[in-house]
Amino acid sequence: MAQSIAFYVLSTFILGFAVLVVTTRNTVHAVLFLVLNFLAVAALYVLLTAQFLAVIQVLVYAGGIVVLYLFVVMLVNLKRPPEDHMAPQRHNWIGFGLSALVLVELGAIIGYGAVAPAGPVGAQTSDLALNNVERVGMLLYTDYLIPFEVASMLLLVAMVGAIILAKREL
Amino acid sequence: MKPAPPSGPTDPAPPAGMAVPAFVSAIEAAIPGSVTQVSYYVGDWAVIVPADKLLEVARFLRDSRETAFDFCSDVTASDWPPRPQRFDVVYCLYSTKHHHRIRLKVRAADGEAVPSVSGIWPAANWLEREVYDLFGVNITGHPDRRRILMPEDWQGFPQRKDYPLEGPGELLMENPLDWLRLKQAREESEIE
Amino acid sequence: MIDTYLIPLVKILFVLNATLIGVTYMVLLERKVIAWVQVRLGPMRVGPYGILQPIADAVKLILKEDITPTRADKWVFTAAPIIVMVPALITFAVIPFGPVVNLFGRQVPLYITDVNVGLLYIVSVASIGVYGIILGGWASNSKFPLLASLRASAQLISYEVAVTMTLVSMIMTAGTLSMVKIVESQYDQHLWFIFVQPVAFVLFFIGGLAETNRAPFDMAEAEQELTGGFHTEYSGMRFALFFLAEYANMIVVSSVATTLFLGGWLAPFPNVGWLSFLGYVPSWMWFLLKTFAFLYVFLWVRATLPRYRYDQLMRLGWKVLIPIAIANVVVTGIVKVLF
Amino acid sequence: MTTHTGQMFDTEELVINMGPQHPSTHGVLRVVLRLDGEKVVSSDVVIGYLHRGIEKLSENRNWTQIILLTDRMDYVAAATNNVGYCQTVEKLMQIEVPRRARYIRTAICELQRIASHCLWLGTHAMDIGAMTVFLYAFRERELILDLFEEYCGARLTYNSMRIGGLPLDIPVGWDRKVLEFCTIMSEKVDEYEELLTHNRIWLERTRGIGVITAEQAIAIGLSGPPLRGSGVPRDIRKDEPYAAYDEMKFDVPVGTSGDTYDRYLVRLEEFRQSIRIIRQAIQGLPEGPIVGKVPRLIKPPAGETYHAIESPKGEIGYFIVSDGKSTNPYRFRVRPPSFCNLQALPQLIKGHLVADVVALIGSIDVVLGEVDR
Amino acid sequence: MITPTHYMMLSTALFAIGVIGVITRRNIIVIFMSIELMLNAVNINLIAFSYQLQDGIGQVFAIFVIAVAAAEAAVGLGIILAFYRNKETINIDEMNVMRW
Repeated sequence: MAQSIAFYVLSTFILGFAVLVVTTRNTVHAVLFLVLNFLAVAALYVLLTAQFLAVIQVLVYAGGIVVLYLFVVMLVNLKRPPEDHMAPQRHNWIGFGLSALVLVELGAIIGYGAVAPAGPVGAQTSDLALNNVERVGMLLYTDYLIPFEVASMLLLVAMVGAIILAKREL
Repeated sequence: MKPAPPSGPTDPAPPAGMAVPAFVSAIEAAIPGSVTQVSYYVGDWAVIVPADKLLEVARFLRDSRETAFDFCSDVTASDWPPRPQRFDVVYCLYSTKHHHRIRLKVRAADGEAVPSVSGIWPAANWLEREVYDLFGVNITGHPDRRRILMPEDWQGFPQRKDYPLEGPGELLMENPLDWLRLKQAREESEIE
Repeated sequence: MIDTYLIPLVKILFVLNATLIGVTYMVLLERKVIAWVQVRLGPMRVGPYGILQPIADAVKLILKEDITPTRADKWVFTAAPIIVMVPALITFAVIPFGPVVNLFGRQVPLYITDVNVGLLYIVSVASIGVYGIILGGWASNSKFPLLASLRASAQLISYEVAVTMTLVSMIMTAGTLSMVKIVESQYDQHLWFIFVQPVAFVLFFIGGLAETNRAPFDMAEAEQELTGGFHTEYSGMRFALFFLAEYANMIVVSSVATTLFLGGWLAPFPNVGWLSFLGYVPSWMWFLLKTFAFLYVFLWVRATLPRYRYDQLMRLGWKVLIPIAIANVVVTGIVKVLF
Repeated sequence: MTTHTGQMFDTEELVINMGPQHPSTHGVLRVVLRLDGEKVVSSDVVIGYLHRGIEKLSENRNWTQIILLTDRMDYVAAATNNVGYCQTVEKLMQIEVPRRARYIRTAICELQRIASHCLWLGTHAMDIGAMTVFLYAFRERELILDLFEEYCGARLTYNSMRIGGLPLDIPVGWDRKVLEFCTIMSEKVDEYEELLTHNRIWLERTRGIGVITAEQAIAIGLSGPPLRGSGVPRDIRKDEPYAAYDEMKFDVPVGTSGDTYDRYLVRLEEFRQSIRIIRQAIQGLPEGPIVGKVPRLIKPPAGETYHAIESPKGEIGYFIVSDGKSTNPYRFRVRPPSFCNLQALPQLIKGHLVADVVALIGSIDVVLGEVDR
Repeated sequence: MITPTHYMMLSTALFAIGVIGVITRRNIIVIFMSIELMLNAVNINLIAFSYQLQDGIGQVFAIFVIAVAAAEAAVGLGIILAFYRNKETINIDEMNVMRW
């Protein structure tokens, strides 16, 4: 019961803030809504007993990546908002078409869920919930060591790339 | 009764038998016709120089070994209204090498060009701005001739002797029509 | 019912109030300590020895006109101080003030909660506080606050890396992320971790000074340079929130340092037989004493040192602290593997 | 593809207006900074917010009344201004000042120098963030103000000189108190040095900041400690001795590199030299009158002169023209040291960061009352 | 009772909002943020299934997604900044330098 309430409240927040991110004209406000959205998602992760992921979501996403966005928004001091530009070649109907497609998919999910309901969810006191950090860490450093190293290389490359892009002269 | 305003400064000549120091005599020797008058009073040597020779004399005073006036202490002016060349622009110079001082003096009429010495002594930059600001001496060739102490849009030059201190003169400054007339006159007199 | 809802609620209320009162008295303490350093008396008028000064300050700040600049972004301008204050307060949820004690015949832990990602939780919540500062400076629509908020955010982001790196070495030493277990691990090792990880302690202290925007790293609010920095345009209660958040952050950093390095609620050299007489001092008392000592150092540093310049601070962070922190992690790992 | 030379991209410059209301512009100085990031690209110094027309006012006061106007220029070193003015008029009138008066003037000038440097040290350290030094320095300045209060009854604007000598002899026991103060002060100078001189942060904040070479310093007209910090041993007390400085033994401290740190060191050494001079002046205080032969009506003969003395900020010069007829000076001009030193500010701060701007304003030690007059 | 279907619906809806944002907005920063929304939708799915199956692999993948998002943000924003310095705009329609 409590879980259901939490889920619906959080889902409302997530979707609501996501809509605001996409629709707000003021970019700084959009960034703020994105932060709130991520915080709500983090709360959803806690609900799914993925505490480590929740904390990482806040630390990396909300505290790191979005700060970058905010920086860029503040550095990019626009004289006229980009939405004022005329762009005859834009086809907004593609967007609506695609979202219609997504709606169809949504219907399919609902239909499938109704036909074949998912099985019972694992207990909250399971090992994955209690020793979340250890379990995830174990997987990360044993079975997924190579992807992990590749990801770290990716981050390194991104860091070098970002520095080179942003620096004025080398 | 107020005494009548004097018509000019007393620039007493050095007393007879007083040896003129080398840094004064060298000017006339190096640049003939550059010294109108040499004066000595209570221990200060002063030299009156025509405005067109000012830069030449200044450069000589700075560069010559025996004068070496590398430090421009002060640039100021005094106003003697009845005189046709009403302004005395005074340059107080000092030598950090020989520790001697000299005053250069240039006479200028209202609007008459006085070349800027800020190219020779950068220290003169603000000092000349102040002379322009408060006296309205037409300093030419200055890199940045703006008002310095008074507001940018100030009318008139407060250190002049005929600048009104109180009474109707100040009201005159407040009357918009007079203000416009003054502004017009100032723009016309702006000779660069 | 009592165990699940009432006791946590009471604890939350207690910690929240204690924190807020502590924060206001922190301001008084700072004024007093700095005054003593500078051979003067500090606030003396309100109450005996000025002890009612925080109340007078609070009343004054609440009653003051709350000005919002016309060109400011009103929503963000209002939200910024709240964004700064809330993370500072919710961090206290995982800080252990003492072990499980017997209170009125009931086993009550002296902490609000113990989560298995406690330390990471603190770091991540602290990283949210940056928003308040950036947005506060941006929303004021004024040049000095904007410069200050850019300074502050660059500073916070770079020092977060160093601090997190030192925390990694602490996690390796303790073998857990839970704040309670970290203290218990120090109990088992008979040693505060400051003796195990002195380098990490120094790094954490410097990083903590920088993260809380305290002297000598207070260039984000340097009134001599930027006329007060990011809260230049703030007044009244909103200014008070910024102000209190800074002190709350100081308390957070001090408590975290106490927990990690100074053994939390433990007496010096815990679990050593002949030192057991130290156990007569209640555990929370030890915790408060150590936190207070740490806070005192904060104030002392502020009274003593001049301010760093912004670029020097960044250089210190990126070129000195982060390499040392990483080296510390590597050395800790090697030692862990070998012994 | 276009080739970019130098900077790849251009960003907008930020123009910020530091002052006239800013905590560390020491009054009403306004500096308009054009910044690239936090680096100063160019700057414009705007002054005049405290312009009271002291030069013009003086032309309508009699010679004695002007003394108290000079107090209002450099209000942290009022006695030095008084001395400079009185000496200029004495030079114009050829008045001999008695030896005792000259000794007391020397002592007062040096006390004033310590007071002014205390204020400078406090505010300069405060600008760089060392707030404790500020209160320490003000504590010692307070002692000097007490001494001045005992001497002339005022704490800030002393009006403590008269043309031809002094208005008052020193009070009984004052000389002993001054010597006691010297003992206290020499300890306190060591205390300041302990707090700052070898402090790493202080060194990083001041070394290599605002370097000005000896040639540039002379050309831009710096005087006083900023000039000596660049290594030019120019001190009017030594070069053109006035009052009793020719009878005093003291050294002129000079710097080597001409940066903020050297200017700081020069001033700290001047504390010690000033204490030395005060000790000599008070211990060797001769007996005798304190006023020379001054006519009842002060009316110098027609003529003009320029006379400069070494104020704590630099060369304070008075150019006075008397027409010999009225009881007012015809023209009264002050060469304010702060004004001329401030002129170097744009040159000093170019290429430095905003944080250095306040350090540099502090290091040239301006008093806006004097800059604007 | 909340089943994975609920989470999938939430994630689909979030993804759809992200897609709409990418397609309709011209401000490239908002477009980037919409992409972040889409990545989050994916993560929600991963975590939901990880919870359902009581298997940590979903969380491991989510961590990789976050790492990729961080890399993407760093490089992408660097590009935006460089572009803005050259062109003084962040309008996606004007970003056509490579299109002749």
